Amino acid sequence: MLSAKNLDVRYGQFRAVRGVSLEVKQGETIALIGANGAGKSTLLRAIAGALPIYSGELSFKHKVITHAASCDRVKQGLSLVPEGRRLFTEMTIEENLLLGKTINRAGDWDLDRVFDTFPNLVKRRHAKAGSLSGGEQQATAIGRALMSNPELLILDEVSLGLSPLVVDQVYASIEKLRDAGTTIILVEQALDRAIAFAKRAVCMLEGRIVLDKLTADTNRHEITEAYFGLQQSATQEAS
Amino acid sequence: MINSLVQAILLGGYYALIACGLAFMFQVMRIINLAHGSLAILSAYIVWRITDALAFSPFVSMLIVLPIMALIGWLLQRVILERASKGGELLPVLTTFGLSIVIDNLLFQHFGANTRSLASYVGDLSWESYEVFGLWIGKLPVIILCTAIVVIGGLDLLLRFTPLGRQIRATAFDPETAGLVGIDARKIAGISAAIAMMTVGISGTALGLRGTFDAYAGAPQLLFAFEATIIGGAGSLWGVFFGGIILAIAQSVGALIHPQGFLLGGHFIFLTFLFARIYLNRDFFTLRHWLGKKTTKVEQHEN
Amino acid sequence: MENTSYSQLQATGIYKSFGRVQVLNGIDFTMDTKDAIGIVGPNGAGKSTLLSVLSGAQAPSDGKIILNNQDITHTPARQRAKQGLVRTHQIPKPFSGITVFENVFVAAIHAATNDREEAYDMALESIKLCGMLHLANREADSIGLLDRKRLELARALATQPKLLFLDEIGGGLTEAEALALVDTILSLSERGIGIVWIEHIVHILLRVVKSLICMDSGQIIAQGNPQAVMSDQAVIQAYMGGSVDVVS
Amino acid sequence: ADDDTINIGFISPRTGPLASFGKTDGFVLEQARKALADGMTIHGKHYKVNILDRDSQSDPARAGQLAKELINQGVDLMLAISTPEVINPVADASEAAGVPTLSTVMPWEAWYYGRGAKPGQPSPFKWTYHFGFGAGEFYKTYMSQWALLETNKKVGVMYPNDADGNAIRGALVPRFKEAGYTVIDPGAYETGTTDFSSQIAQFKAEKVEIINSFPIPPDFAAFWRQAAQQGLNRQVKIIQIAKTGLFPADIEVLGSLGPKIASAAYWHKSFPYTSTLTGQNGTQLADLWEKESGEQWTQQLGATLSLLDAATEALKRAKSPTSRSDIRDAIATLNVTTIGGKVDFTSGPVPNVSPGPIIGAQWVKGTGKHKLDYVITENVTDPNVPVTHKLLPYNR
Amino acid sequence: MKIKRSNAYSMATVIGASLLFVALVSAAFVASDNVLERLTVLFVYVILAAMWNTLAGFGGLVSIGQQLFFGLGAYATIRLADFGIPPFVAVLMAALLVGLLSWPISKFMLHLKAAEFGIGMWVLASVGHLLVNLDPLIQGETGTSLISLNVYQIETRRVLIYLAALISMVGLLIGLFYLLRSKAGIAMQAIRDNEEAADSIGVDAQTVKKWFFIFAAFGTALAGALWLAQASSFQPKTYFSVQWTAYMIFMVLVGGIGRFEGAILGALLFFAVETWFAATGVWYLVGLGAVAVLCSLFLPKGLWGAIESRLGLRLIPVGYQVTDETLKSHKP
Ligand SMILES: Nc1ncnc2c1ncn2[C@@H]1O[C@H](COP(=O)(O)OP(=O)(O)OP(=O)(O)O)[C@@H](O)[C@H]1O
Ligand SMILES: Nc1ncnc2c1ncn2[C@@H]1O[C@H](COP(=O)(O)OP(=O)(O)OP(=O)(O)O)[C@@H](O)[C@H]1O
Ligand SMILES: [Mg+2]
Ligand SMILES: [Mg+2]
Repeated sequence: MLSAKNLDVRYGQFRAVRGVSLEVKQGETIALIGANGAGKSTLLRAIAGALPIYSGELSFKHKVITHAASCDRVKQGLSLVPEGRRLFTEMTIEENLLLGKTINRAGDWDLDRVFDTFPNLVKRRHAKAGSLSGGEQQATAIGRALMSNPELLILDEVSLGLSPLVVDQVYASIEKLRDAGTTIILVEQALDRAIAFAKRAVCMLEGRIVLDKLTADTNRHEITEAYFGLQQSATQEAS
Repeated sequence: MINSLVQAILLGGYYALIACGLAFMFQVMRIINLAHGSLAILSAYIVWRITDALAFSPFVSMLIVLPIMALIGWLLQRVILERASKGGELLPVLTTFGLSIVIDNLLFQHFGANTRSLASYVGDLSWESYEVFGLWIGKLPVIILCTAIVVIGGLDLLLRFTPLGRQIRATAFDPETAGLVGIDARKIAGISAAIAMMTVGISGTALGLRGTFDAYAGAPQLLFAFEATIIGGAGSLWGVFFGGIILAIAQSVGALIHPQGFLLGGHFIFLTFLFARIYLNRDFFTLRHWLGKKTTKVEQHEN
Repeated sequence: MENTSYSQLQATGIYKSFGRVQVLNGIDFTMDTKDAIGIVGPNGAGKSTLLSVLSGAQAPSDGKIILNNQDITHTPARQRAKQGLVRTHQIPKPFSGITVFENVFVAAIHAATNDREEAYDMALESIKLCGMLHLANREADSIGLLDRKRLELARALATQPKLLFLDEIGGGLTEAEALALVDTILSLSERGIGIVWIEHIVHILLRVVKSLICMDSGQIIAQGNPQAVMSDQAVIQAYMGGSVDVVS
Repeated sequence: ADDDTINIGFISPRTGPLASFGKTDGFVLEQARKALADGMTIHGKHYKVNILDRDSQSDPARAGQLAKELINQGVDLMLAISTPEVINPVADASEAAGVPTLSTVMPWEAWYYGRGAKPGQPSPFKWTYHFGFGAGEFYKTYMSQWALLETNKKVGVMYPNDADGNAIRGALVPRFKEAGYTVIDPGAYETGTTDFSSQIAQFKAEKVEIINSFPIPPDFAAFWRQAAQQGLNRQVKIIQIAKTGLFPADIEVLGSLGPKIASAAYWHKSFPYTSTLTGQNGTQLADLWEKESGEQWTQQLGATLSLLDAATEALKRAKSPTSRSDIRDAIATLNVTTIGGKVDFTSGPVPNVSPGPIIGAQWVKGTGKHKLDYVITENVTDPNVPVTHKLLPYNR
Repeated sequence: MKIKRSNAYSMATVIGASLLFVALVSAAFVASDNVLERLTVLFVYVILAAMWNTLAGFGGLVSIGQQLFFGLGAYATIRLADFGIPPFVAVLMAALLVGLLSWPISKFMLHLKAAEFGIGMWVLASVGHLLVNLDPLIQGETGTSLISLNVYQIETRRVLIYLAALISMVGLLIGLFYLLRSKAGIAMQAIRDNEEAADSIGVDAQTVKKWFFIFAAFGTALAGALWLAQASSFQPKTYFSVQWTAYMIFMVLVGGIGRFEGAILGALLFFAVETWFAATGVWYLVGLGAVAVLCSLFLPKGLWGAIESRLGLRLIPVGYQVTDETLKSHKP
């Protein structure tokens, strides 16, 4: 469904993603893991079209989208919940959600269903998104992405800043999506959760993919190992 | 006295009209367009040129000019503002400032020094008036006031209740994220600029009908437009309408107090509103609290 | 409300509303300035707002804040910072046009010391502690989200705080990174710096704090011993749900 | 400068907001250069004459800078024309540097008192000289013009808070009163005012039949259109304006409100003089301009040429036309007739000033190829100028 | 040494600048009249650019109303001279007075954010202009002239004004340099980037901004007073014209906003462009506007920014650089 070949993404001179190749099949769920600064967000943003791809090729549903605009990618069913939420803070929750419906793809996500999934948003639905708590914002961001009924949903740092209860709710709802056959890529730092949720784990280190396995075939230890080198020095540095 | 008030309200309608394009860009697109006045003059010149060359009524010419202004707006967005707004809030200010210098002088180069007006093309309309209860109410100012209401009301409805309006606001706020939710940000930004410039086209025509203009007449228009916008507050476009009227009334009051007080009156009300908003807003919350909780007044800190 | 002799932060009857929205609903809260306290609670409970009020970024609508027997309710944030009361921001607010070092240095030279050399040392020290030395000369707007969070911490540390308010600085860290962070915070705590830490990753939080507060709807619904709080029925209902993420 | 070249600096507003003044200068300078192509012979010696013309861009700061530059390039004589925004900074720079300077086209009171001279004290200026109209001439002209129609002698005045307005207010209002007019003066307004309803209300209440104003064109358009909306135009017999109305375009933009506005001209093509420099008379000059540019003649044509006339005459009379002080001495005693009339520094109301004519005129619907014609209705400040038309009441 | 605040270039710059200063001082006695007068203008431009850059570049305070201080500086000079104070003393006193006046102004204006500040300043400049117009000495737009300067011989006068401008410029630049390198300098940049965060770490934002504002007001007023001294004529419209701010913006944008060297480079460029092209009239102005637009679009850090990042050249560093040794020594 999504195929990346040799992707390179740069900030000026700095290569944040280096020659990454990744195949995602229809219906897969992938957990993207990696240390802080490994390039996960950069890769995902490049896939969603928020960052230009420096070299390499990206295709989605057999169409090359390397240089397509991000809105066209949404149109084809690719949707990103960006890191840091990026809500339209001066607009209400409801308006934020409705904006997710700009590309009116067929599907059963609508306002009611989002509010069912995130009941904590209901009483704030007419509040400006900027005045929400961090968790409320995260929920709104996910809801907004769902409104476009994506075929491939990419979630960067899904549970960041969410209370355990809401994390459960979020996972419950993306599990439903997963079970309904939506393809999902997510970045999740809570390894147990990631492994439990995703069928496949992809681990990045310094802009490269260093591990790509089915979660069934791997374990916590191997994954931590995969970015161990960096980890060790970080631990030392910090102590 | 009453007459002065009526005249001020009519003048306020004009200020509101000239301000609404600026306010639209300021509030919605988050661009401070210092070329606003110059663009209004540009549109007035185009209307004048068409009217003069083809012997149309200026109102007809305006209809021709609206698409031209829309195109100018679209180009402005694509060529200049798109890049400039990536560089933060300040850059568009500086860029449009430069642009206004370019426009003014190109207009001068092309149209020369003569003062122009559209009034001579509408017969006596520019100075005809209705007599109501002993008050003389100019026809043209009434038309301009009504136009302001229609334009502002229309824009307000568009922004608040249509998907396009939502997309415009979202794009202005964060074009990158707008793209991620499926909005064609470049297109929408282009459309916003085009809409803004169409209102500038309308206000340029109004300017040409009610007064005279020359290539360098943009700056005072810009200042009036700004004052109306800021007095009206950042809440909604309707604020701008009342901002225009308040500005005009303040000017009239200023002129009553001292003959040189016309402009000063406007400036003072502008500054008063600016500061009242800073200081009262804080008090506002505490006041509400004060009434509700019956505790002592709590001072709010600057932050 | 008599004052105690040892150093203490005391907040009584704190209310805060934004227009119609009542966010803090009568918070009473006392801590020793050497304590390490955790705050949990559902999203929107008012945790960050409480922190803003305590650190002076926002004024309470009502209530009183007393630090070491001194009423600081109306003291602006910058003065509280100089008195050693500093916060980090949940959504990082770096000074994006200057370098990481300068970000931290400006904190040291304004809140901690007037001596330039000393401020250099303090800044470098805190940058090192947060593991950001390699980024020291980078402009702050070119670093990623998590590094920005670290920068928040480094900047707060450079003020040489006595009492440090942390707002979700552990989110998004890998486990190893989170453990390193725990070590850092513990070492601060050992140095006698008071810690108030808001965090949703409870098991990390519990490695550091001696006492826990759970907030909901602008009120404290449970406080005291962490284990006790976490097994409180109200807390489980409002916050944990059936989550697996319990005390490990 | 070398000894047999005379360098003349000439500064005027060719671009910018004041450009309607400078519009014709290129043409007039061309006439002058043609006439000077062979140079001048003065006291038997032949000199080349070089006019260095500069555009102040309507920016006073720039005018001052240009003057300094020209001075440093060694001009022997400086000329400045049109509006205080050009003349005053140039005159100040010349005064400081000791360069003889001749200027015209602004009320001389604003030139003299606006540069720091105090009434009753000796003139602080040693190098700078100005000729042309002033408040005294306006007074005479208005009295003569307004007597042409029967009115209730109630005058509403609208003078802005600028150089012209202030110079005129101080000098005219008391004298109008002495002459038996009731003056309704709402006070100075700031240029850029867009609503004049309080002034209009006052004029209506007082039933004024004469209005006198010194506005810039946008202010006048705003004022007079609003006045018409309020019905003031129906009661006014004479609307006498200066500054706006110098040039036909200012009046054309008023549409149907334009014709019959009364004005006063510092030059008119039917002035009965010829240029000492080019030998052209007024009609020849105006016709040539209309032929070459396709645009209607303006009074600025004669004003500019008269400045050049006076300048060259002064050079001819100077002991040595390349000595700044000799030229200054020649100007101080100059008494000649230019295409614009008499220039006489020997008998001015204050030193350094030679008052000039301002002729009563009126804009009327064009009979020839122009939308509007500019006709002479009165000639008290220079009886040599022929009166051709009767003053028509505005409201009929 | 842990922190570097200067480099090889900056040493060279100091020496170069000192030599240049000596050369410029001696020029007062040898250079031609025209050169002296033009240089005086250049010095005023440098002051204007540097002062605007102080506010906008380092403080994020984009003012479109700096002509307020420029005009008030000139006006105060006229007023003081009318009281009989010798003109050169009046120039300095005027600038000080305006600096003083800017203090209460700052109390209000600095509460405004971004655009509101910019436009607010513009309106305030307009108010200042209108109020000055009410002074009978000024006679509205008629204006008046600083004739008390006429007591000096033209040569003496030229040299005196030249030296006054030179010393003012050098003094202000040195002052600015130390201000920027002080703890207030780095704080100002922090405030520019996020005022709330700056407040939370103990920076007294209002005070820091206030000093920057007053400094810029003083410098701009001095420029206005100097301009008056060299031009003599005071017409309010000229001095309170937004065009002065337009020039400042142009110089700073082209030179490099937020860079000490940028403002100076911008002033030099503007001066050169004006000298060579101003005679082309309208096209000169069109060109100025267009260059400003292009620079802001394609060289957002200005020419100096481009030079700096291309060549790594920093002549007048005001920042802090952690040295490589420090970085290494702290690595395990
Ligand atoms: N805007 C930017 N400009 C320059 N460099 C950047 C920018 N954003 C991120 N980087 C750098 O790119 C690298 C990868 O960052 P990225 O945000 O993709 O990492 P990540 O894996 O998502 O980490 P995190 O867990 O912190 O979100 C990091 O070294 C970061 O410093
Ligand atoms: N400036 C504001 N204006 C209006 N409402 C606000 C404002 N700031 C916060 N709120 C509201 O106050 C409530 C508490 O917000 P706060 O940020 O304190 O929550 P929190 O407990 O920190 O949540 P989270 O864990 O999600 O960060 C939220 O419902 C939020 O919407
Ligand atoms: Mg990331
Ligand atoms: Mg929070």
